[in-house]
Amino acid sequence: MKVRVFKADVVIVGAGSAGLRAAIAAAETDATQTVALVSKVYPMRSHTCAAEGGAAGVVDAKDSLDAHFYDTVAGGDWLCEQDVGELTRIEHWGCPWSRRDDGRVNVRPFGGMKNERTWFAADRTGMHLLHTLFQTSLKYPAIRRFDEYFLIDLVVVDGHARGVLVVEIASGEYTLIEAGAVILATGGATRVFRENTNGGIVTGDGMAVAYRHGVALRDMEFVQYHPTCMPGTGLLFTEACRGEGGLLTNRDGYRYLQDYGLGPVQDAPRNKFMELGPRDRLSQAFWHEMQKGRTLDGPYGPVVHLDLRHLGAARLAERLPQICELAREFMGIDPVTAPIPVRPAVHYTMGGINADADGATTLPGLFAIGECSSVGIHGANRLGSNSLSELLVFGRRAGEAATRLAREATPASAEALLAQAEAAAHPSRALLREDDRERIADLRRAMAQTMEDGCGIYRTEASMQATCDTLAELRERFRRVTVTDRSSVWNSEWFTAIELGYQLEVAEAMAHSALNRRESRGAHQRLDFEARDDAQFLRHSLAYRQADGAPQIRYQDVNITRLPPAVRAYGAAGLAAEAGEKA
Amino acid sequence: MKPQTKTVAVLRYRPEQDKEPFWQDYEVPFAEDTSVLAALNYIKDELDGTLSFRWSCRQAICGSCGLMIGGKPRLACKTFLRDFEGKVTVEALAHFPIERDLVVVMDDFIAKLERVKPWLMPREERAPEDGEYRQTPQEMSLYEQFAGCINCGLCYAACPQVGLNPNFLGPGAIALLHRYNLDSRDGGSEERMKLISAELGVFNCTAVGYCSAVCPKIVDPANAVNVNKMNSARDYFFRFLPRPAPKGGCQ
Amino acid sequence: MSARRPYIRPMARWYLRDPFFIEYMAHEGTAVFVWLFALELLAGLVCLALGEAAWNGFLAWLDWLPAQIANGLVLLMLLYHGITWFLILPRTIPPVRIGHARLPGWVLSAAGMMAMIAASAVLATGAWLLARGGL
Amino acid sequence: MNDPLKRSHEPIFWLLFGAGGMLAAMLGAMLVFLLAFGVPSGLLPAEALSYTTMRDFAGNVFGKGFLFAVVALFFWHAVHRIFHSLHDIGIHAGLPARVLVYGTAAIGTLIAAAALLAIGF
Ligand SMILES: Cc1cc2nc3c(=O)[nH]c(=O)nc-3n(C[C@H](O)[C@H](O)[C@H](O)COP(=O)(O)OP(=O)(O)OC[C@H]3O[C@@H](n4cnc5c(N)ncnc54)[C@H](O)[C@@H]3O)c2cc1C
Ligand code: SF4
Ligand code: F3S
Ligand code: FES
Repeated sequence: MKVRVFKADVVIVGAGSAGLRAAIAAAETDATQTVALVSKVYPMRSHTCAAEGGAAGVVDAKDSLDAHFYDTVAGGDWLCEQDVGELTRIEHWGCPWSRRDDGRVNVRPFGGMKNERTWFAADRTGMHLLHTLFQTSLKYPAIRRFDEYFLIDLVVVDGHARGVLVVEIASGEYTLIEAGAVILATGGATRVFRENTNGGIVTGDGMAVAYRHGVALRDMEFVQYHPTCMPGTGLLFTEACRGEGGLLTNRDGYRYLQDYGLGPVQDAPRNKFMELGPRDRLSQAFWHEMQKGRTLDGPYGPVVHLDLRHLGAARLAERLPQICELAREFMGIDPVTAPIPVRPAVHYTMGGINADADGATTLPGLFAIGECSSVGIHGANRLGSNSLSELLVFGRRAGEAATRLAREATPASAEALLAQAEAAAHPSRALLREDDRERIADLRRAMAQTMEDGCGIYRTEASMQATCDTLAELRERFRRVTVTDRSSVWNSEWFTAIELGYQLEVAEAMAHSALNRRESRGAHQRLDFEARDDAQFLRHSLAYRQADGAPQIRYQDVNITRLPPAVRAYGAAGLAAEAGEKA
Repeated sequence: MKPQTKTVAVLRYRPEQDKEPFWQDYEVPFAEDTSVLAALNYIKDELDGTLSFRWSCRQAICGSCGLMIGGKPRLACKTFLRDFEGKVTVEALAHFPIERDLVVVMDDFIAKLERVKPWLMPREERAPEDGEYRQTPQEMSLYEQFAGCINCGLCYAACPQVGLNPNFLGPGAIALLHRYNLDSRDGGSEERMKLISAELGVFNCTAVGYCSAVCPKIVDPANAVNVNKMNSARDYFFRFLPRPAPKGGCQ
Repeated sequence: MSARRPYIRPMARWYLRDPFFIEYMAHEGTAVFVWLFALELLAGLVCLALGEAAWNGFLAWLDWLPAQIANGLVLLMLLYHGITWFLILPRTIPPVRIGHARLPGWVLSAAGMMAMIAASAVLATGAWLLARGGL
Repeated sequence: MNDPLKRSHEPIFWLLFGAGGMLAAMLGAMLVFLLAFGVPSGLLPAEALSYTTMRDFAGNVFGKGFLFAVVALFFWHAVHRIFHSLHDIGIHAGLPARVLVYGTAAIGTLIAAAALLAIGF
């Protein structure tokens, strides 16, 4: 098997917003270097494009960095560290942020945030952000793109990440990209669940690759459900629907959120109240309504109503055009005249590759940023619009740090690198063998179902144990998986199989991390341990892969610099708690 | 009750086996909300793992899944089986070389996007500390629609001039160019003029207009192309005169 | 060596592939009739320059039945040209805005066609006045 | 196309095409009608197309200008479209075809100018 070689200084895998931001930062830090930017899809296809609502950044005078810090940390249930955004720079690169009449950038409210600080570009924020970054990246000759190249493995020599092995999807040929530093920006992993808001490419590849090389996956039990998604497809109706004043009602037309500590009912949208409470609370409230039989029945199971009718046709067309289009085309429902049936679906992986504020991991030379990483800002529950800001902030820091590191790195021997790369290629080749036993689609379906059953909105010891067992069995069956396609040109079935292998590993890390956390916190809610337990679990979980068998789960202390743990309350109770603290 | 099924005819091409493309029929169960993309995924998962196609977001925003469906350029994820009588034909995007099955070679298209210098060349340099550029909603509305392009390539599959002359820059890339030219923060119109006026530029367009008719994001690339004919003509005749303002946009 | 072997589909008879293209070819085809009409007018001008006899010959040609039929066809085609020209117009001119909103294309097309009717009426009136020795 | 970045000279022809197209759209149909059917239909009096009326019209500066614009621009509009349609149906004729097609417009323009000058003022 022939492996081509490309020499770069920094290699970045993933060309979503995180990867692109890192590439630009690296190219700006040192224009003479070569920055290889690898992506299994063309950059503008990356999943960042699906983000609708906006990105958090403090612009209003009445707002402050401290307030954002408080909201982020409180939203994350005291598992967070800090930082905030560089959205102005993106504006300077041409992003069409929505504007006020005087020409300044406009901001909107978002769930779990007290002040309006979410920058948005109509309801296509992610798409505009991604395209702006991609287009801006084109002006840097230092950036050499490898579009539609698939990450197979990291190449590690002498305990230092030295590059990556990739396959060109169009030809099936291997390339070793050598570099002094590697940045993983491969996005989330929610496709391991059945019903979810994410695109088909969100399969946790980078997480699995880092994990295989001994880097811990942190806080993997925290998986965010988004409360307002389309039944069946899982497509998302952005939080902005609620920011603009959308209401959630049950089968009796009753705004049920007031029964779950988010009241009292407000006439106008009010931050941290009712529909603008955090996602985990809203998803959990749905679950309770379902238990009480107060949801409605749809063809894909129980639903509640997202009611936008009172906003009127003009406002809907101006502020939420894409939402209206989705509802009309996919469901045949016009939000102007009818409420939209919705239910929660898996949306975001809060956890990821354990990394510090520069994106550096425990493996020298390896960085991780974006949704595939866990730099600690989301804790147990990410707030809407914080992750786009995260991509930019940490993308930039990692791009700069990786450049510095690559400059200092002493080159590894070319033979050692090539030998490593060739060895790394073997497992992927091995998938292309003749025997016909396990089908990819069967394994994938079983994995997604067991994750939903065992690690859903509410979890129990028994459900999670069953999931762990099923995953172990699936991992066994995966050894016999079959790829029927034998060609080398655009063999998408082969890549699907490799992705499935990645997904199974990530799913195991999630399930075992969840099983071991015997408390309820943020997105991790257990029926058998309903309370938060700071004494034992005010800690990050770390999942380490074991060669064979279940991952090992360890814990790491949370770095609490400014805000001590307190009750996490919203609605009127939230105001009371805040008043109490100030007193 | 037996679920309804529909025949989906797919144009297959495997470069290592087939001399040229051929049609293959698949029988697919469907409901009211089954998209063509869902049908293709069903085929891949249950009937034939060797069928290749691009997709990701399922919600008409990533621009991956452009195909000829029923003979017209469409996004597979927002085209529904319910809208077709009888057999549904699915073929790789017209005017692009077929790499394999429903996957086309995008290299040339991407190169054209790169070529139009689609980045903000600030009229006035500004540091992030100085805050944002002011831009009124009015100014933004001039280019906003062109910024909605998702690079899906449907307009290239619609435009016969692209098929006849692969050198033609094409509607999507020109829409992108126009987007920056119309941005009040940008001062790069003059630099991009060379491309518009070149032999590969706007004058290859004969105002067929199908590009705008198929665009899933209502970008109206035909307008971008044709408005730039006027800009280019103005540049052609008045290029020797001193220019009053750096902004080349016509509005 | 890569196994890639991209297949390029032929463009032959592309204009029959889609009703949209058939219409396009049809309205492009009106150019032939515009050309013929220009030729007819040119012939008339030359006759006019050659003197009264020649001009009367031209008028006789206009009265000849086959020429009348041909001119009927030219008339229809120029009408079709006019209508399609204004249908395409919104794609070719800079968007017209009222406030933030872009005027829908059909408004521009309709305005164009109104202008066409008005201009034609002015032309006919002018010709009538001219014949009356007025103007 | 050897250098695709070479400046195209299309603007000249395109402007003529556009002007002619607009004129033909606005007035073309009515012109045909008046010339061929105006008198027979009874809309115009019989003397409308008489030698003297037409001579006077063509002798007037504005009449001259109008007639010249109509004939020349209609030609330029038509040949531009015809040339591109040839390309569309797969006849990618190069310079010779261009000269041939656009040549008719050029010659037509010259003859029209000559005739109008001959008619005098
Ligand atoms: C529907 C939806 C709405 C959202 N709305 C918001 C919002 O309003 N505000 C907010 O802050 N956040 C939002 N998010 C979350 C946010 O969009 C994501 O967290 C973020 O875009 C992730 O960006 P990323 O750069 O980390 O990864 P992605 O954009 O997912 O990019 C991943 C990149 O990695 C590449 N890659 C992956 N695997 C491989 C491999 N094996 N080989 C090569 N390349 C590979 C991909 O090709 C891609 O380029 C939303 C998410 C979704 C799904
Ligand atoms: S202009 Fe429209 S059709 Fe063309 S690439 Fe952009 S979104 Fe697609
Ligand atoms: S279809 Fe092609 S010819 Fe012009 S108007 Fe659109 S680019
Ligand atoms: S799958 Fe993204 S546009 Fe269709």
